[in-house]
Amino acid sequence: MKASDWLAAHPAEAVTVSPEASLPEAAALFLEHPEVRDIYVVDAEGRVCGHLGFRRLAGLLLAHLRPTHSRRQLVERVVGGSVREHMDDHVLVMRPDERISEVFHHHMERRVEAIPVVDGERRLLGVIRIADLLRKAINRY
Amino acid sequence: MKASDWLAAHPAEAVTVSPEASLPEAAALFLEHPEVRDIYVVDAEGRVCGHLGFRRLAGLLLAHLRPTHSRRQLVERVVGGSVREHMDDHVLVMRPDERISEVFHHHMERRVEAIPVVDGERRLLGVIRIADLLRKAINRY
Amino acid sequence: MEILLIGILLLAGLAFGTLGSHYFGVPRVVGYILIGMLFSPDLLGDYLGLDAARWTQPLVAIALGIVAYLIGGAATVGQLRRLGVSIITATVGKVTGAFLLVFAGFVWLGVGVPDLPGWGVPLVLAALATITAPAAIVAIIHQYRARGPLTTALLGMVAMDDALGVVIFSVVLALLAADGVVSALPLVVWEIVAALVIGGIGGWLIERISRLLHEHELRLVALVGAIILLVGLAEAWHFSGLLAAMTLGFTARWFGGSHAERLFEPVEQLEEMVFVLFFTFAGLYFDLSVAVEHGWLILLFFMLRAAGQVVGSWIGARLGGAPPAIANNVGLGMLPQGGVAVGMALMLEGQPRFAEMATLAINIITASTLLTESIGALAARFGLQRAGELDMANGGQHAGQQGRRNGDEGK
Amino acid sequence: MEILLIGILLLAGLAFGTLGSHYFGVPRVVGYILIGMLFSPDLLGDYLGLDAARWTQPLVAIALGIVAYLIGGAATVGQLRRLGVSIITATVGKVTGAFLLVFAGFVWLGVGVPDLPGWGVPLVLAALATITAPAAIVAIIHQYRARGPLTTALLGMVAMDDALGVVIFSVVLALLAADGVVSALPLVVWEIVAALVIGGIGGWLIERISRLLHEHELRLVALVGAIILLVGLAEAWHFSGLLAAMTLGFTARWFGGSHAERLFEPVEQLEEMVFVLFFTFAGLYFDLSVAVEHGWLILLFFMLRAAGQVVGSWIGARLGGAPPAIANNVGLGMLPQGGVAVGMALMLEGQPRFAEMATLAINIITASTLLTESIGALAARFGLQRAGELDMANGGQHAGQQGRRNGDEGK
Repeated sequence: MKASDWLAAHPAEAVTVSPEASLPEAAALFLEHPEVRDIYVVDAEGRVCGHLGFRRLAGLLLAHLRPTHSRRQLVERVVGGSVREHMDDHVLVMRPDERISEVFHHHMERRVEAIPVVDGERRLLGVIRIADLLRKAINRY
Repeated sequence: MKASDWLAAHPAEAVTVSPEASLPEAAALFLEHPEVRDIYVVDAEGRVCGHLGFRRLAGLLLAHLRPTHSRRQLVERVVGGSVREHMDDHVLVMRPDERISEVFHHHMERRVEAIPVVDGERRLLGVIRIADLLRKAINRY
Repeated sequence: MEILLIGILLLAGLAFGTLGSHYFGVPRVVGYILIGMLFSPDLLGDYLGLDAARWTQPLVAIALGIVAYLIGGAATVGQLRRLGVSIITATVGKVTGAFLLVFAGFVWLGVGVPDLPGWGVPLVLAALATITAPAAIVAIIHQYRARGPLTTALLGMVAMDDALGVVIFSVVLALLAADGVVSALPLVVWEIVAALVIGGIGGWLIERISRLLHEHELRLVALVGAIILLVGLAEAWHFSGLLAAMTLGFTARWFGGSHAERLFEPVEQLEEMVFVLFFTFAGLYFDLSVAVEHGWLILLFFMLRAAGQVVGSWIGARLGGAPPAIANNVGLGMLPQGGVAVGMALMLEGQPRFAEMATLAINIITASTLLTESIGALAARFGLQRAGELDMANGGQHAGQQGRRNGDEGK
Repeated sequence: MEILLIGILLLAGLAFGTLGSHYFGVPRVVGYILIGMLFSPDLLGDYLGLDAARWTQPLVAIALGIVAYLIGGAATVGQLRRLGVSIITATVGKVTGAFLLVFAGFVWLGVGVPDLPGWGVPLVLAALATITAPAAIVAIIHQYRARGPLTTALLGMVAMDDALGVVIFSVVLALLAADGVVSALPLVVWEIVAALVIGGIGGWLIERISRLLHEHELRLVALVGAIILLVGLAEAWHFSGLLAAMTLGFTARWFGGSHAERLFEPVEQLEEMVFVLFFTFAGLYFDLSVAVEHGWLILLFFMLRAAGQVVGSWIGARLGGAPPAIANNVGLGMLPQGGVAVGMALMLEGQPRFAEMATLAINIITASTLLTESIGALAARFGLQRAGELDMANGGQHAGQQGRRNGDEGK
């Protein structure tokens, strides 16, 4: 099934944030949308330029609860920073004409729960959520 | 802060399932509670005997979307089975008198999003959710 | 110099393997082997002054232990029971068929080496013939969205047959070590029984220990440490390290209850590194003159193994009550040979008495891997198509899609 | 036999380390070292016929490369800039102070070995003195829920000072290799510059490559392969592998943009295994007679290093504008010494000319690690308490809590 067909049948909107937002601002977005685990960073032109996951963000903001840190985590804990510095700028995206089954597994590898679908300009058309795929899968049983 | 104090201030109920339930039944529970990523398996006496995470379940039910499998995953894909066979029977739990900061990091390690609090009989008193910890943390900023 | 060689093999092998799978759709394994061949003494190796010999042996022993552990942990007893009778009988039939036909064929031809009894080489090759590599088959099934009872049978069988292969190979090695002398039989029994007992105790211990270790990093140390210790003990006390490591995995999984991620995930992440090492090392040992001289042996091995497993799995599947559509096609789907067999052949290299046989075995298995990983994928596709389990309309666009998508990523 | 020894060291070290930290609250490192000592030739080693020598060297070189890669990737340029002036100056002051005082003290005493110029041993010990291990300090901060500017400064400093230590140690080794001969200066420059250039190019390449590899397992092969390749090249072309690996990490992180998980997480999971190997190996080399004979040197090293870093960090912090509450206490918090210094000392063992110095250095550093990991934790607590950043009411129940909770788990 193509991404565009899936989106037509299972519309789902992405939660987005600006790269200049602070980490607590991003956290507030997650708390507003309790079912969401992935938010997308979009620049001023509306293009997707990054991804921020819930666990990554929780790890940063709750670092003081962890008794061991890698050096990388030590620096992150001390320095803080905006969403831009902690987002993953290597976002896996889908085009509307790609087949879900060809792309999906890369997302499972990356431990994300939603796949953003973008047009030729990297503007968000919607997201394909694992939860919806799961809903379809259990209807087979 | 002690677990019991936290639960009094931030009550949150756990979603539970029976060990004999099928995987699609467990998936249906996740779809009913879209904000939840951890469900607890409780036996007939109401004692916690296992944990089933959303990603683990999605990995099992969507195995056909994955182009590579370890041998373990191959067998799981072929054999299926009930919740009992796929749950983690080594659940980290908290007692009401334990301090959150002493236990929390083990849960981050295990990639779960909620910590179950149980009494002396391993009956669920509630869960401590990372989202609530995060809510408290961002109020500091 | 060994460090440099290993670094080159890992990186160049990975690059060649992923590029090959990306642009030509061949399994990564093929690229790994070709890179190894490129750095073999006949080609670049001598010129660059690289020498692998000193490091290879302990690395291979440990790496094979890691893979055996994962094979042992593939299934619980409960899962085996529910796998279905016909999958079990078909697997046993497939393994037996390949073993018997390869053994008979090579005994009949009288293939041997000076240091060993006449049945030595055929027995080792027969044991190596029992192994099938899952990766190429799973990839075909994914690519064509195959679904149905044959697909299920194939998935179950490739997960299980390595375990049988490890047992057979371990017994064969024990027999060879005893040289067929009846008085040495207690040694053979010791080699097997000690492996089962020590591996079993180790599995129980490591499962207990892993419950106390919450951090992924610490569990990795414990699991890899246990495998290395077992392999070291096997060397010191002369029991089968391969079988012991598999027993470690099996009992750890057994005592570990249902959920195995804790015990196996940290080690699974090392598997690809192990395979890159195996295949590039095997390529290093590849000797063009041996391969050309024994070209007909390679072909014969390939034919006997294929015929044996097709017939054997047909008989096994029919005995287990599988319908003809499955029994006729299941053997075809399991040609690809790979990492475990190559690792086993490399292990032979370690013992001086087996050195000559090892060169022969490594060359036959390496060439046969190259052959079966390409032809095997076609055969699996043919079998699945004949059984009507392929979704042809949607399949087969893999390589192109992949290429384009990667271009889209990043900034 | 080497396989067996490594297996024993990994498992026994892990067991002893985690039990020690569980029941006595000492860092795991202490248990690792003690197990190594137990299997040293003086004690069980000879009796069991174990021999580590052949394997140690390449393993240590690769392991140190892995750690250096992680040190290099600890921060981006942007993060360094925002770390705050006083943290940078305090770190530089601390490193300089420890280096100068240890160097001056040992030169004044005239500590040396036959094969090297008089400034050789003091220079190496001074370089080793610059390293601080984060683990024990982070644990104290977590245990007592420390919070405040001193806590922040300590966390930033322990993350950064290893990088300076690696640079200093690499330069010192290059100087020693040139033996202080002025005509050999081009070689010294080559050893450093080549490491920076090759490591830098490697970092760019590996960042590009890792973007194409989606699977954790494949990225692990690429990253470890790159580190091994670099260490191998360093050996072949005589540049500093340690510095090159650190540059690899730094440039990979730099070109990798903000998000570094992809490039470092797979390798971070190996770090604990590397440390278990380092410390148990160091324990193996521990020689009671050397330690007793040079007991006063060990004490002197400890005192000079402590004094140097307390004074140095005070000066640095004040120059950087930190308030007295920070400047007075920051040096006290950074006594614990550990993995990187031990690994560096082990690396000296590899070159015959340095062998005698290596034995001395390993023994001094190992003993000093045992000392500083226990006393260092107390000192850090004292400093934090004096600065009023500890939450004493809630701290210090760690060991007991942990014990009980583990008992609750499982079926």
